[in-house]
Amino acid sequence: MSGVTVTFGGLVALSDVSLSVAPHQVLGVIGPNGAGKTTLFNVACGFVAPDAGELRWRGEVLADLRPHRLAGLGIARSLQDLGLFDRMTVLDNVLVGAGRHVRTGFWPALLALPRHHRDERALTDRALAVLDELHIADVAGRYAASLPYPVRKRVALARALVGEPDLLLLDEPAGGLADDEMAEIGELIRGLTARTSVMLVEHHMDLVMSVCDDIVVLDFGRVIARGGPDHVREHPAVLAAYLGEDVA
Amino acid sequence: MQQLITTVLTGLTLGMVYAAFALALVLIWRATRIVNFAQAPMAMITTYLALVLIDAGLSYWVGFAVALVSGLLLGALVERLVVRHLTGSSEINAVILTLGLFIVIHALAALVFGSRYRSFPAPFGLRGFQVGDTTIALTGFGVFTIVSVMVVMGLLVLLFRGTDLGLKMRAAAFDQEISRLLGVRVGRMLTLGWALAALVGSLSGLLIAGGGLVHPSYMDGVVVYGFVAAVLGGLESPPGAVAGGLILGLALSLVSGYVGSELVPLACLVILMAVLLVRPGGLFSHVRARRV
Amino acid sequence: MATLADRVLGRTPLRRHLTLALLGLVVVVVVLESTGQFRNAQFAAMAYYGIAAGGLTILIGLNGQISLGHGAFMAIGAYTAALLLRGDEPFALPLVLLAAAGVALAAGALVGVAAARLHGPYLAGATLALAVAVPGIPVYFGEALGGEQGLTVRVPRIPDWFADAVFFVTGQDMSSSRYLAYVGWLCLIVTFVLLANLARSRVGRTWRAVRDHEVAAELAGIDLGRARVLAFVVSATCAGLAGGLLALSARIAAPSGFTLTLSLLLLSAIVLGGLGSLTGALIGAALLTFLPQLVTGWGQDLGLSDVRAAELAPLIYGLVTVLVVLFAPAGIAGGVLAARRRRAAHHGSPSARTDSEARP
Amino acid sequence: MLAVEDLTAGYGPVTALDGVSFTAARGQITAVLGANGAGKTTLLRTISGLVRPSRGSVRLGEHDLTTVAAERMARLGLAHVPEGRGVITELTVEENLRLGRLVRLRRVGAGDLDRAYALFPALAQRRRQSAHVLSGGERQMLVIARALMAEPTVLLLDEPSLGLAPRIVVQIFDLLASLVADDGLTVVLVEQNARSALSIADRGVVLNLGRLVVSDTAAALAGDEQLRHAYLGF
Amino acid sequence: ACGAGEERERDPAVEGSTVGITDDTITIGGHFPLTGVAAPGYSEIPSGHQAYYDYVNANGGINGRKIEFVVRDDAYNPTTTSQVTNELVLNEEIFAMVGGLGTPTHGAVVDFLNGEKVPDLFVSSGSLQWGDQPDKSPFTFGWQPDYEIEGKIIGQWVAENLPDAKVALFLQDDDFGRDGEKGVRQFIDGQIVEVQKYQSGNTDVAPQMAALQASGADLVLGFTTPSYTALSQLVSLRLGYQPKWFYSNVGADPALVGSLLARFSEGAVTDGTQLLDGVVTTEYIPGTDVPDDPWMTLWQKVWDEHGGEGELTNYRVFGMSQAYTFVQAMLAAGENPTREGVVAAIEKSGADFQGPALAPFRFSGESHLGISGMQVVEIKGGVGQELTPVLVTDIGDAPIEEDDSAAGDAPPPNGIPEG
Ligand SMILES: Nc1ncnc2c1ncn2[C@@H]1O[C@H](COP(=O)(O)OP(=O)(O)OP(=O)(O)O)[C@@H](O)[C@H]1O
Ligand SMILES: Nc1ncnc2c1ncn2[C@@H]1O[C@H](COP(=O)(O)OP(=O)(O)OP(=O)(O)O)[C@@H](O)[C@H]1O
Ligand SMILES: [Mg+2]
Ligand SMILES: [Mg+2]
Repeated sequence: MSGVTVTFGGLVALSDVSLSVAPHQVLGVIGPNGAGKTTLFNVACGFVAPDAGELRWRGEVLADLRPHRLAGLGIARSLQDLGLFDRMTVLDNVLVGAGRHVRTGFWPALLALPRHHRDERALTDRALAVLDELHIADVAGRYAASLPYPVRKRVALARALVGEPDLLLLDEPAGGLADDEMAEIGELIRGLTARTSVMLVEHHMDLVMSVCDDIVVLDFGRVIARGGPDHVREHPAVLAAYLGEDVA
Repeated sequence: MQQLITTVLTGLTLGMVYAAFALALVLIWRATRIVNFAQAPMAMITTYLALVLIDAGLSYWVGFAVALVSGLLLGALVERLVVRHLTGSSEINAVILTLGLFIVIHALAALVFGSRYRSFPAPFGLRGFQVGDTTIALTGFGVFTIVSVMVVMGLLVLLFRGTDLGLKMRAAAFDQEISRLLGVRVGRMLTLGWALAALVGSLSGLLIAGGGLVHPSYMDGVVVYGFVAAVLGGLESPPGAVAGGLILGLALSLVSGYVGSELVPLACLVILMAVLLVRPGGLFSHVRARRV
Repeated sequence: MATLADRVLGRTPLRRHLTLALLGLVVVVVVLESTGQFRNAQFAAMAYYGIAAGGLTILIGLNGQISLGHGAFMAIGAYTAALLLRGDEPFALPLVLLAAAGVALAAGALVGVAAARLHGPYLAGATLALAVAVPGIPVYFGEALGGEQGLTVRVPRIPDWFADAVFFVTGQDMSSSRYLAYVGWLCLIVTFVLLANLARSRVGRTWRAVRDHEVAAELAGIDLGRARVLAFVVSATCAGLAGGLLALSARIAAPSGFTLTLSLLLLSAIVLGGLGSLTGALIGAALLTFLPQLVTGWGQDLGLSDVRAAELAPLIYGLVTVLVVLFAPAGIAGGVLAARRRRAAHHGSPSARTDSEARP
Repeated sequence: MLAVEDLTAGYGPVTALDGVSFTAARGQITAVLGANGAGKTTLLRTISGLVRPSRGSVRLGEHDLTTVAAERMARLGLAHVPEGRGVITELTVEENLRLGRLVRLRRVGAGDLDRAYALFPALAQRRRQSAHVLSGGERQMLVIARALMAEPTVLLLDEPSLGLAPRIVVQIFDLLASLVADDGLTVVLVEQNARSALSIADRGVVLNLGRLVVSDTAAALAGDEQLRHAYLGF
Repeated sequence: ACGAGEERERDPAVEGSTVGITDDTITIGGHFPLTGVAAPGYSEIPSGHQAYYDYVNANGGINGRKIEFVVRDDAYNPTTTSQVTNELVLNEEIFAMVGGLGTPTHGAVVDFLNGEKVPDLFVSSGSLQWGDQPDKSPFTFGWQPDYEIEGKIIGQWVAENLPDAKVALFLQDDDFGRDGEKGVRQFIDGQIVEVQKYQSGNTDVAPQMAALQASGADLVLGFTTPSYTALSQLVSLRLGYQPKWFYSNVGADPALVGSLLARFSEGAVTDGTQLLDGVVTTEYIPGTDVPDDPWMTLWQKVWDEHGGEGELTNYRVFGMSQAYTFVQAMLAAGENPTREGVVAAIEKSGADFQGPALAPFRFSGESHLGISGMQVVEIKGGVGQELTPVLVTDIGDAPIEEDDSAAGDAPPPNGIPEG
């Protein structure tokens, strides 16, 4: 991602932001409210077309990115407000996320050909494995809406993970979680680096500092600092704009 | 030339009638997030009430006032007794509920008033104004229609833009729980929304009926065009409803006069689609870019 | 976790649906053979309402798009069938019905592409306009499409092999209304098997995902537009097939047969039956078919005049609609299901949603 | 003084709150703590009348609030910041704020809008825009500002720090502290982050599975290592 | 192989052509729009039928059999017509369909009724298709004058009396308007300067009227229903358009249209019929405007004795007149009527049926078309004044002739046709 600029009307939400995510690394994006973190994700997902700048993925320029093409590219994202499919079971929620691995199309589905059935089987196994990994396999048959908040968070994560993305964008994965839950999520994210890169937006500094390899700090749409956790933690601009003097 | 003038003028008057109905739909949509298909038979019933009184020898204006007041009451009643009990937020269920009401009220009216044509008086002349030796296709009642619709539109704009009451009504429509936490009497707001909308609906019923024929289905066509007018305008905005009504009335009148009346509904579809393809939220919608 | 149903009905969806279909077929044969011609004709009507309602259920229940205009697609199917059955050498019936579905499919694709961008009331408005616009077309092309009078349809000859086959199974001769009922129900069973396949498949899941959360669905790799258009096309195709059958049963395709009322009745029928389930669609179709006659009958038994008795049918239908929506918002099928579930499991998990969290 | 006595409430068959009693003294901050699903949100919702209790009572001073409808609470001086960004996204920022002050319209002028904007400058730039365009944190600010518009005497806050930058959290907590000190505001604060909540609270209440585990001074709770490990996660 | 389909042809069931007849009843049925947009007006026709049947039943019935008339609502929707006709034929087992109303609606069931060999008598519609091909639909009979001969008679009258008029047509956009136009054009093709059509259901006819006005036509021929007659009058008032008006019979019911217009005439006079003064139309049966006509006296008596709610209207007169013809046909079929027998009896003696119609029926083996003619009248003070004698003709290029064979017909004293 280089030189990305986004404006809404008169408001500059991102200005000339460049960053890159290294494989198997966790890149933290922090910054005050309204700094443009979610917008950054939106650019990366194709929800917002940048006014300037370009995106590259595995070396190739992504022109005219559309959100639904993302999964196919191996990029997954969790939403700031979960966005579960409430009237579907947990398993179905996760299966939707696994769509990338499906080969059969409309006609086999219409005729319920064995091919489609085999595909579904494989997908289901894959989804159950992920649910198992996140310790929520026991709620696979429940409706998403009926679950406690932390579990719902995990379902959202499972849905993003089941597509086996190479890049995972997490928008405030720990928001609303109690401290111990948060710690678990942190471990989980660390564990993910074995198979994917992660970009993480979060306001909980403990989590950010403990899981991120690299951190980019945004303020008013600009990058005001970047570097390792220790570097950022001490950075005066960051302290002033974001952390506040007496917290750290 | 005179044909064009006539067609345009009747189109405008007709458009105002659609606009009146559309305003009622906009009002109820803004106040309760429901598209009230039963608006038409509700207005029909109140118009019949007026007719009964006028038939009994009372003046037009007594009938007019009674229709409006009974519209207000009917709206409140329907909200209290029926719509209030709609559980779940599925938008389709609300649509079906109002359709069910549509059918019920319609059938009741046919049972009570019988299904035959009756003429409905107008308070002003039905002859076009005379300019020199040509007659302009604008009647006193037409002027009355235009003026009253503009007034209603203005009042609605004032209500929603300027007053706390309008703000409360809108808030109650969008999020009942938060509104309650902020001290908005949600139940009252919803009732008020229905009552006001039914009042405006009654007005549209009277305007459509004036100087024309009524029977239990006389508003059915207006449901379609009034709704389309409201959607054209964006459903949210009173000026949008009036603009939508005018566009529709004008276009349909021209199509009817110069192409063929059987294509009027098709023209309506084409116009609506053309507008919605460019602006999926209607003409007067504000853009909603942010999705995530 | 192999339930009893799994064991009896077969474990793959296909086997399951086929078994159910076969059961359904047996029931159909028994019912049609044991009832008179008039009931047969009613069942034929129920079949075409059922097919259209089934398609609409997929669209609204699974995909969350509202259509107030499916009568238009029925009209398209009906006119297609009528045109193909007109000549001196009418086309074979399966071909006619396929064509009816096919033309509606094309029309559905056209409308669907436009509709895919619209939401809620805007979509409702557009489809409403569609419902009133389409009947104007045959009037405009009066020469070819018969204008206001419509095209009359000749019921094709009953194929000998079919009549013979039924004769061997049941020992009864075939009347034309029974024949039409068979055709209708065969179509219904095939359609429902296909729809059930879709609903349980990845495609159905995609539709539901789009219904529940657009953004999340998009991020999961679903092309919203395509998914919507597909659902629209599928349901329009069903409506087209239903329209073809309707033309056969009613023996005419005329504009006045496809007024807005038809579209709205279809819509209310699926909500009454139970939104989102094919069983619900069938229940709704049965209501549409049988309720008016039943109620008019009551009215006349009560000694009402003809006109009043006739007004009674819409009155009762409207009341039923209002009551069901208020007191059984999940429809009749949903209500029954919920009651059964309540009785079955008291220890069940609450499915109510925490509204504070479901808010966008 | 807000007093809760034997409060029991639930959703259908689920009992989310089971016989909870505590008092939140005037001019104090009472922190309500507990794991996810402990019943904290339900407690606040029951106090403000959104959930009907099946047993128990809520009293504010000499008023019995138990059966008072939610929409009358605001007039009695109670404001509730709901969990999870309760802005009305279809309204503009300013309209949201105006909603907040409806209940005391007669008592004040227009200047208080400016106060809210001064508090959260991010909102000032967007006053005429639909709240829809706000970022997650900006929405949270808007909700808090809106609640303060009513100048309540009792403030119920459900996870106000959710999605807010640390600096803003500090700012808000400071503000709370000053309101409590200057105006005698009564605050009931639900927080996930027990540590920072206890750092500004006077008292703490810990819930677990709908039941009250302990109610004590904030300092005592923060000092109880066993309790912290078992219920507070730090 | 012996196909089941062929066997059906020989099925004895359909030979039970006394279906619907018992020793003391005759069950017949009809489909009418009792609800919906088309209900106003038309829903009154079956009540006219019913009143007359009640009257006949009270006076001994048809050869001792009482008539039971089963009415079904089709809401003017052909699909529903099809369903209720199934019900009438298969469930109610009617002997005959009588007076089924509407072209698209009845068009949906003609083949079925003929297939089931159910007499389909006296369709309430002036479309040609009920009668011009008796070999295709042997059981179907029309009743009222078809729109084409009405058009011819109107056309000839205009050609003879207003040869210089610039004529505009205002047509309902269906077979009513189309057949009428066809007839009119046989005579005054050259005089027609403008044709405008309206959709029934679309009540805004101002654009059409504006086009008529713009064409400069000074004579407007309207093939309209009464409500559209009223609407066209209202709109022309608004536009200041004052041509001479000629409405076809269907649309010119002076009592009804007058009452519809009553409120709109300004000034002191509130009698709406005033507005209709000078309007020309046609008549083929006596209506409520001539209460002293012997037929009207009979209808009034029948309605007073057996009618339901409401007053005697021309729709009800229409229904009674049809019912009269039906009773006549049953009597002509003899003591033991069968379905085939009735058809044969109408073909044989239908042309000689006496009745309220001003002109004789055209029934024969070759034609099942109904009343053969009408007279042109001008409305004065709400009453039709004869402008021509009764003119009869047939479809195609059959000449128009004067006819007084039915003149002076009076109902038999007991009000029931002679056998
Ligand atoms: N569609 C839009 N129209 C106008 N302004 C927008 C739009 N989308 C975002 N903004 C503005 O852009 C800025 C950046 O928003 P963004 O959501 O990226 O912030 P953020 O860094 O994620 O903040 P938070 O931490 O609070 O979630 C905000 O001030 C927001 O109001
Ligand atoms: N609308 C609802 N319907 C059914 N159960 C609910 C509902 N809301 C909450 N619950 C259940 O009630 C219990 C208490 O929930 P509550 O939201 O009060 O907990 P909380 O302490 O606020 O949790 P969190 O920290 O996640 O916000 C939980 O088990 C939850 O699943
Ligand atoms: Mg954000
Ligand atoms: Mg909570």
